[in-house]
Amino acid sequence: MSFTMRKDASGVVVVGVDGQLIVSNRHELKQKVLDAADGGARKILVDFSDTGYIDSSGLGALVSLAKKLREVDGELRLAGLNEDLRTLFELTKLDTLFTITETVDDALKKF
Amino acid sequence: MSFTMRKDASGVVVVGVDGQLIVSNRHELKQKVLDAADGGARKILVDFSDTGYIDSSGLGALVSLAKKLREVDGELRLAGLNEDLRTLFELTKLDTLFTITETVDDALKKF
Amino acid sequence: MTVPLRLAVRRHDVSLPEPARTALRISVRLPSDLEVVEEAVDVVARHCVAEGLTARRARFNLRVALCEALANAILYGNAENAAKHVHVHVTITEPHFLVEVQDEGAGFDPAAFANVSLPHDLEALGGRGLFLIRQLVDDVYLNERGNGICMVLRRA
Amino acid sequence: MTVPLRLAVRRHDVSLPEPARTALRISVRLPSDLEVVEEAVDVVARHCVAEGLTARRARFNLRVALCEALANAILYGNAENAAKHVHVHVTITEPHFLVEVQDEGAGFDPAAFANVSLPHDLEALGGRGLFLIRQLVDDVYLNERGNGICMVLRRA
Ligand SMILES: Nc1ncnc2c1ncn2[C@@H]1O[C@H](COP(=O)(O)OP(=O)(O)O)[C@@H](O)[C@H]1O
Ligand SMILES: Nc1ncnc2c1ncn2[C@@H]1O[C@H](COP(=O)(O)OP(=O)(O)O)[C@@H](O)[C@H]1O
Repeated sequence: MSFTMRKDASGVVVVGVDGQLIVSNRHELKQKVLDAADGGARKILVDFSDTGYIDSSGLGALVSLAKKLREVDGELRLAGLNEDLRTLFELTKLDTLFTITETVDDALKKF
Repeated sequence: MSFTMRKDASGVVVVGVDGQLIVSNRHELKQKVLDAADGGARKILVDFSDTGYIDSSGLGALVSLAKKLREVDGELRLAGLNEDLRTLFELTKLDTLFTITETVDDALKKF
Repeated sequence: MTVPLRLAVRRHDVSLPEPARTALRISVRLPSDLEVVEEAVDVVARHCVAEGLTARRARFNLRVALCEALANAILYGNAENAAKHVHVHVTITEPHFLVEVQDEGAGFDPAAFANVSLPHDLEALGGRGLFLIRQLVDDVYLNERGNGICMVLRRA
Repeated sequence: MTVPLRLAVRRHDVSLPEPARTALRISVRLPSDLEVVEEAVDVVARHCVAEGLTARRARFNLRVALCEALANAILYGNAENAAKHVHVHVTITEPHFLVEVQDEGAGFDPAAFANVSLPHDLEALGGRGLFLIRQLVDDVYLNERGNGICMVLRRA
């Protein structure tokens, strides 16, 4: 389980979640994204195409990151959620908080 | 798990053990073979090609059947044992008690 | 959304129905360390699938709910105290998978458990764990002392 | 023949090594009915494979040994008494699979257990069960009362 990070040609930083985003690794994700923000990144896209499951701590970490990025006029967006993960955002109403795009390609075009 | 029974052109009755030959179904096998003997069958070949495992009760049932057939000048032979099942007969030295042939075809030719 | 939403909160020990013939029980004892959560969730999910829980419910409903329960047990129940353990018992019966998570802590605030809802502030950082458990499994029970939660997943 | 042939017979309860981190335990309770042996063997083998026991050892060594132990527990231990059960506990640790079969009977004749060998008469109908268990698993222990047998399979 790990996080990948790459800068797209469009300038968006894409963070891939390989495996689970849960209580035991959410700090690692937060640190990576905050480091990127410190380095100047303002548009961050989290790619969940290879993600198994997310728990409430993981959701909390995403909410926290979204806030922090907003404070520096940046934005965190989400893409690649499968049906289960989408359900998770719907259940917690967090689908209203984030811009969620089906595919990463699509998200990059619109960001 | 069940036992199949067919009479080969050579006159040998072939009994197939589908699944396990164990404490819970050994009586069924014994009954089938004894019924065949009562009906006149003297050459019985037990085919283990589709057998998962045999326990000591199953071995006991085979020993018992071999004895009973010998009493009426018949014979019980074995074929189709995989490596594990062969090991079982070797461990219990029962490989010396039975005529064991690798394939059913071969066994039928020689019976 | 096909997730069933029934909840039963009862302040007494769960008395499991006596299975007619065989009952299968799987137990895992875990140290109070968040690092083991993922592996424990995997182990339990794998064995439940082996016993016929649908892949979808094992992958999502069971995994998320169990992950929440384990995190709570380790963080709040055992306060990450290395001397304490978390005990997971899965009892598999004909109709149900019962997944119990018990910690060695002082127990739950029953109020927190009985009135679980989404945090009023949509942007709250926490407070969604028990709510998710309630949403994802068919029934939830709390044990007498309040340090054990039993999550019920129906087989179908 | 690659089956290891070590045997340890001890007239005391097995004290399982404390696992360093997580320990997985699988329990099955069976009625005293020979009809359930096959299914119980299947269930246990399946879960052991899920935990990394090699397919070969699960298919042959574990299955045959467990089948023998269950048959003995049902026939001799519980005398097929419907009011009694057989309890199977599998404890999975890093190096071992410990498979315990316990009945509710009076217990074993220790002599029968300590001096197990093939019957002198090659054509004997019975008497090969305990011998096979000894041959197929890496270690065998009897519990204090003599109504429980613990079979140890090393992981590799
Ligand atoms: N095992 C437990 N033992 C004691 N208290 C618990 C336990 N699990 C949960 N709680 C309490 O319930 C509260 C709500 O938990 P939860 O819904 O998972 O949200 P969060 O973990 O984000 O606070 C926790 O903050 C804690 O006070
Ligand atoms: N669970 C048990 N409880 C009491 N006695 C047992 C038990 N298992 C085995 N025995 C005794 O050990 C003997 C040898 O068993 P075994 O080697 O399996 O051969 P068999 O079952 O063919 O007699 C049995 O006949 C029985 O007297």
